[in-house]
Amino acid sequence: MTRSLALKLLSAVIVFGAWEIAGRIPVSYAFPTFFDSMRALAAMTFDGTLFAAYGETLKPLVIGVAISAVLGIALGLWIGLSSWFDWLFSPIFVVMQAAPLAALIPLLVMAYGIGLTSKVFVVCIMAMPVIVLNTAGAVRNTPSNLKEMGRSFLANDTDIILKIILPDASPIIFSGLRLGVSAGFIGAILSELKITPTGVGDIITFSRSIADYPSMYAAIFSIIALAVLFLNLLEKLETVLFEGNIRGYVSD
Amino acid sequence: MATSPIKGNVVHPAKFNAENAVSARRISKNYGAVEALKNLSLDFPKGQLTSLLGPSGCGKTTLLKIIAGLLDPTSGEVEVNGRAVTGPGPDRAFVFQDFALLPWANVIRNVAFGLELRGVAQSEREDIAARYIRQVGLAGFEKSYPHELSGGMRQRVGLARALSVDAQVLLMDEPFSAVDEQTRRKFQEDLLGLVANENKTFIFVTHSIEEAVYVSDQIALLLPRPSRVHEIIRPSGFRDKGVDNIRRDPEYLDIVDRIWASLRSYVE
Amino acid sequence: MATSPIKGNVVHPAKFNAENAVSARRISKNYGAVEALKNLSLDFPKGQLTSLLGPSGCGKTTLLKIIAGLLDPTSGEVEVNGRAVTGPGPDRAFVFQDFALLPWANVIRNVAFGLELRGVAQSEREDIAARYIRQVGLAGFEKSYPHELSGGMRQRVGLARALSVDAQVLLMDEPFSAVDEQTRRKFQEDLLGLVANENKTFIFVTHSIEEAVYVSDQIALLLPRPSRVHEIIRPSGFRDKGVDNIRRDPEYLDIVDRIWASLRSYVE
Amino acid sequence: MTVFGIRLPGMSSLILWGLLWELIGRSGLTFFVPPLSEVVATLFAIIGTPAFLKALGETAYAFVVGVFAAVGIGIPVGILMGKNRLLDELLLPWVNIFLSAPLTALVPVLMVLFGFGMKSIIITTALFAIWIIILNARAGVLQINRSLVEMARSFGASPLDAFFKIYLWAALPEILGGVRIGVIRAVKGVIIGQLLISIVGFGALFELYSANFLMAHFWAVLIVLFALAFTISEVLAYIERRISFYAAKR
Amino acid sequence: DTIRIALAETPSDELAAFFVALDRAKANGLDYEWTAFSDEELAIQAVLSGQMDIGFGTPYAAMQRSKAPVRIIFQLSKLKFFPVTTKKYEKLEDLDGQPILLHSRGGGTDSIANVIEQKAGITFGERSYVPGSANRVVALVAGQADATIIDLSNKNKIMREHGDKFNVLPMFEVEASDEALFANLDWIQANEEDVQIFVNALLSVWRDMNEDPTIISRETNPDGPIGQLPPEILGELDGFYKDAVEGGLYDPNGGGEKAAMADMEWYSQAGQLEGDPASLNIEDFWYMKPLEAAMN
Ligand SMILES: Nc1ncnc2c1ncn2[C@@H]1O[C@H](COP(=O)(O)OP(=O)(O)OP(=O)(O)O)[C@@H](O)[C@H]1O
Ligand SMILES: Nc1ncnc2c1ncn2[C@@H]1O[C@H](COP(=O)(O)OP(=O)(O)OP(=O)(O)O)[C@@H](O)[C@H]1O
Ligand SMILES: [Mg+2]
Ligand SMILES: [Mg+2]
Repeated sequence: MTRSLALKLLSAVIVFGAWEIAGRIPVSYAFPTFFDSMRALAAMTFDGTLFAAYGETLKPLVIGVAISAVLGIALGLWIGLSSWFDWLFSPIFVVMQAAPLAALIPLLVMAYGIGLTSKVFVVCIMAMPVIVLNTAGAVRNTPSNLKEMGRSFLANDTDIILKIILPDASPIIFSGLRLGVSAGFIGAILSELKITPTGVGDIITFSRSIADYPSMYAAIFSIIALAVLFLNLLEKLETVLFEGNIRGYVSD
Repeated sequence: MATSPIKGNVVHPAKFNAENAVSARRISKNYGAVEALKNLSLDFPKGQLTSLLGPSGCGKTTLLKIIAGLLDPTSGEVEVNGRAVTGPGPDRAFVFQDFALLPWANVIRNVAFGLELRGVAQSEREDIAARYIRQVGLAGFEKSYPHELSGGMRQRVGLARALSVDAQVLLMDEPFSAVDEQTRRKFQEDLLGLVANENKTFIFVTHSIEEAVYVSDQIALLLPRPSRVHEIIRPSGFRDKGVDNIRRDPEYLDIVDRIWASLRSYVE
Repeated sequence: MATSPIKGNVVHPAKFNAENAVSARRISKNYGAVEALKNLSLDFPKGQLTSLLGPSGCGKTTLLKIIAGLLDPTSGEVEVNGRAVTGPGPDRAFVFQDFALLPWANVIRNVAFGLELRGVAQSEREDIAARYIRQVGLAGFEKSYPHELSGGMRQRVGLARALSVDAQVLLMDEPFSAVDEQTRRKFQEDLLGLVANENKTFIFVTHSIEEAVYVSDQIALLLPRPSRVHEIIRPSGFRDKGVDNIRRDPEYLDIVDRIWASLRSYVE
Repeated sequence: MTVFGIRLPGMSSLILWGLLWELIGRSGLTFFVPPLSEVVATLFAIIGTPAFLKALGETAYAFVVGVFAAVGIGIPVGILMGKNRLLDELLLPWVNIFLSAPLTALVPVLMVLFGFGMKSIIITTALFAIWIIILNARAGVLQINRSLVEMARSFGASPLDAFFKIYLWAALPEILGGVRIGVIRAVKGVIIGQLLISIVGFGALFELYSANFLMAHFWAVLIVLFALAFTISEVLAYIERRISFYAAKR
Repeated sequence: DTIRIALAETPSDELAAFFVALDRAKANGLDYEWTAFSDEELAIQAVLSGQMDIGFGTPYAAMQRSKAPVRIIFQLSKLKFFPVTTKKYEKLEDLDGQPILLHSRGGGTDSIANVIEQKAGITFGERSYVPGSANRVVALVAGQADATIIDLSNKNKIMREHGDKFNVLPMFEVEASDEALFANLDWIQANEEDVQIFVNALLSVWRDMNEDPTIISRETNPDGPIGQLPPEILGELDGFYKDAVEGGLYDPNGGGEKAAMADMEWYSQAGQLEGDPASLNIEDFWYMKPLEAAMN
């Protein structure tokens, strides 16, 4: 444990050190050092801009991710269980997953305006397909012996879905959620860069337009840190919910 | 070839005349083009242990699943206690060849899972489960997860789960396949204890002739696919002689040899 | 307790006095805090079959892997034909408990894989592989993939692979565990044929006392973890009596009983 | 899916969706959605024009180079991480961070570090694809049946033999799965790169058409992109299915 | 050697005149390549870091703040933007406290809004940002906003199609630059000849265009980036340039001193430049030599 922590620290020192050095050379006018960026981050945190910005950014993100998660898992379940639904809907999600939706953003603006709706929509479109497809795949691949076992002990359909299919599919559903949430973050930032600059996207574009690069990098750093934090929470949730599914390394 | 029951050593007349807990009547089962079972009929007397012996892939698991109501036969029907089987029921419990444990649930939840599905309250079902866990010798492992157990221990969890729902008929698909010889012998003793003390009906699949002869009231030899019953043998009485002596018993050896002679033709 | 070899029925003096192909000297092996083997010494005479019998988890696989050079012992050393083992070598071949077949390769490529790694040309190694495939009775399945085979057939592929490299020492880890009783008996006959016809040394792990007694020149009983050799038994001579009669042989039954008495203490 | 006993091919429902599109387009509900037939006609009109071919060339170039880099670096790194604990502990946190980080936010940094041209677009594309490829290759190696490795060693395999004859093959299902997801992400990456860095390729066409409300043009290019991504993903899925026979049996 | 030009948007009708000038410059021996960036800030960054030679935009903030040695050499277009509103509002004063839709924070429309606030003595309500005049028109037509500031061609378009629903509020004249051509001072001095050819070509096209706007469509190279645009866009070139010339979007003299003074005043007022405009030094922002040479 301490060894892995030490290695984590070491790799962090290497990466941030490289950043600091690159900033000092400097590789470009527009590339600040690590410490400058952290100072800007601290400044933004203490004067409250950062919190206000995240208030804006998190709104579409949280709403969009929540909708995608609930709807995505439900749809995935349905697609996995019904061959008719599978036939009808899975191509749509395959297309959606493959589609470069960044290009669709201008259309969304035209259709849904510049408000929250568009941004939530962007987040959903980015996050949903992978959640749906992963869930459907996992549900389809539930070992038939477990389902048979459930039936032989008199489980009804709801029992089978809730107590066997979902827990069994949970690792893959969670990895779908993980990719989905990360895509949702991409969507949220993309919508703030391409639809209307608000929140963190606004800090990025505005600092760039006034050539305040440390602030720009601080904002980028903070959103990445937030995404990583969010995903770690998701992982904790998975561990708590389905403890027995985590089986450790084969090599250990 | 025909379904002519050749009797072995008849010892417990009471048991032999017992009514049937399960009857399979002219069962056929096709998987697509594969004929697994063809016109198979077989009775399972109440309170007795019936073994199914036959080459790999002959349809033993298929038959068990049809009795359990997990598979529909292509034709024919199964009666349990006089009523036709249309699906799984509380009167039957299954021990699966591949254990079928929930990997995300710990031992006690796995053992209690059958009761959970029947709506038994948590504290009550955990009490019952704990009792059966002790009975199969897993006390102390209640909070372990399946991947932390050895194969034999996992198999015992599946056994405890089937026992805990207190069904009349126990369908056991190679329940001792994953354990070493030493542990297996202990299980056989345990199983005989269950047959003697509880008035339950056991249907038992095994690949070991010796095991079948030792634990069974009745052995059904199955033909290779498409499977029918080739012969029924009733090797009763050895279990009273104790495990240490039975291996030298000439009657025991005769029956093992006869079954072996019957089966070896498929191998060659 | 001590490593005092208690002799069983000594029948082939020539074989008994044979020099040792493999000697393990004071082997200890720890996995972290787990002591698997402790101070184990054991000799494996050339041209004979030695069985390892012991409770599950006692370290049989570990010992085999140390002999194969796949694991380093914590202390002690292994000599094969007088030379200390430092890693895998062409003089030893392994039959894995879990088959270890390449799922993406067909039967002939799997059987020829050992030769492929030794750089034998394709046509030559396929000829050799085809011969061994025939020998284990899999002719006609050369182009099948492992998942298309039954468990017993897969095990025979692993066997053919180990045989095809023509090593002096064959390390077999529960090689017949996955097959049904009927097929298992045929394999035992095949194995005896190999021991009789080729001057190879076999080290054989099994959970079946009967099997060990039937096929072995020498049986090593291992204690539970940390494992040492508890007793060595030399049950020679039964194989000449033929499989059909041996089960009634009182000497055979005595030895089975004695081993059983030795082992059962661990179970209870 | 079977209807009246006839098996419908997997993607045939797209025809149904196409019809729905046509109907919505015809109904004139919104000018954002012209009828599919009009879009297809536009598609044929523009598909041979030099502007389109140039965009296709630029996009394909960035995409192919980016994907090749991601695959060529990602797979060996993933396999090495799966084999070597030290490397794994050093790199894994970063792979996880980059997998989950909103890469769009990183694009401005990339522009500064790697310039504003094709190079940054290629790197964006590769960054979208590489992390999942690494993680999957690593997961594939981690779950390798140890006895396959031991078997190879016991028959005298060299480390190189082991790499090419055991690790690569045994992890292949996971690797391919990772490549498929990675390639799909790369399609997104290349368009995002083209929109956020320098406006070239399909990104430029999208920008131009949407700014001038040429909806049929817009959808036509989108369809081309859908089709490309879809084809690549299906080809990889097909290869995956070809080897799935052993994926579940390792 | 080849000069590298950083465009701030993808080539479309607005850039047609620029590409005509490039063609003329090429005929005189200028070797160039261009890259389109998604916005002005990126073009500025690219020139700042030396990856591009000449860029599009108005880099006043960058010039003053990061003391970057870049100079403007030619004014391409003026900040001709128009407040367009629903019929609710009739003059700028009506917009006091009202929300407005702008292009981006710190951008040209933002500075126009700042100056409107000062000159009309009002304060706008919430400012929301939607990049792209066309997108703001859509928002307006779709009823998602009541007031915005858009460019000349979109103003003309919306008034043609929906003149009954919207007002163009009367506004003061603006002479400041929207887009200007700029480059590193060192680079300019090292490449005097190329820069001269380029500025000559630009000036000649800007002058000819003010005489006859249709020369743009006539001189457009059918195989160039503009010629390859869909016919739907090419068909409107003449109309676009006629409107632009009428609206005074393009200065036939390339800006020069007049534009520089206007810019410094404007951008100080708009908050992008710090300090008193009178104290600012033209030489810190413009490099006049090529333009002066071309005028003679
Ligand atoms: N789902 C299925 N689809 C197609 N064929 C099947 C299926 N399940 C079983 N079979 C076939 O039916 C036959 C009987 O299978 P079954 O599992 O009942 O055999 P078994 O007697 O239990 O064998 P074993 O001793 O190996 O467990 C086999 O030949 C098998 O190939
Ligand atoms: N890689 C390992 N790490 C930690 N402990 C191990 C490892 N491999 C084996 N062990 C432990 O060492 C002991 C011996 O294991 P081994 O596999 O040799 O047993 P075995 O006699 O072959 O058992 P079985 O009959 O079940 O095959 C076991 O208790 C096991 O828990
Ligand atoms: Mg079976
Ligand atoms: Mg073992």
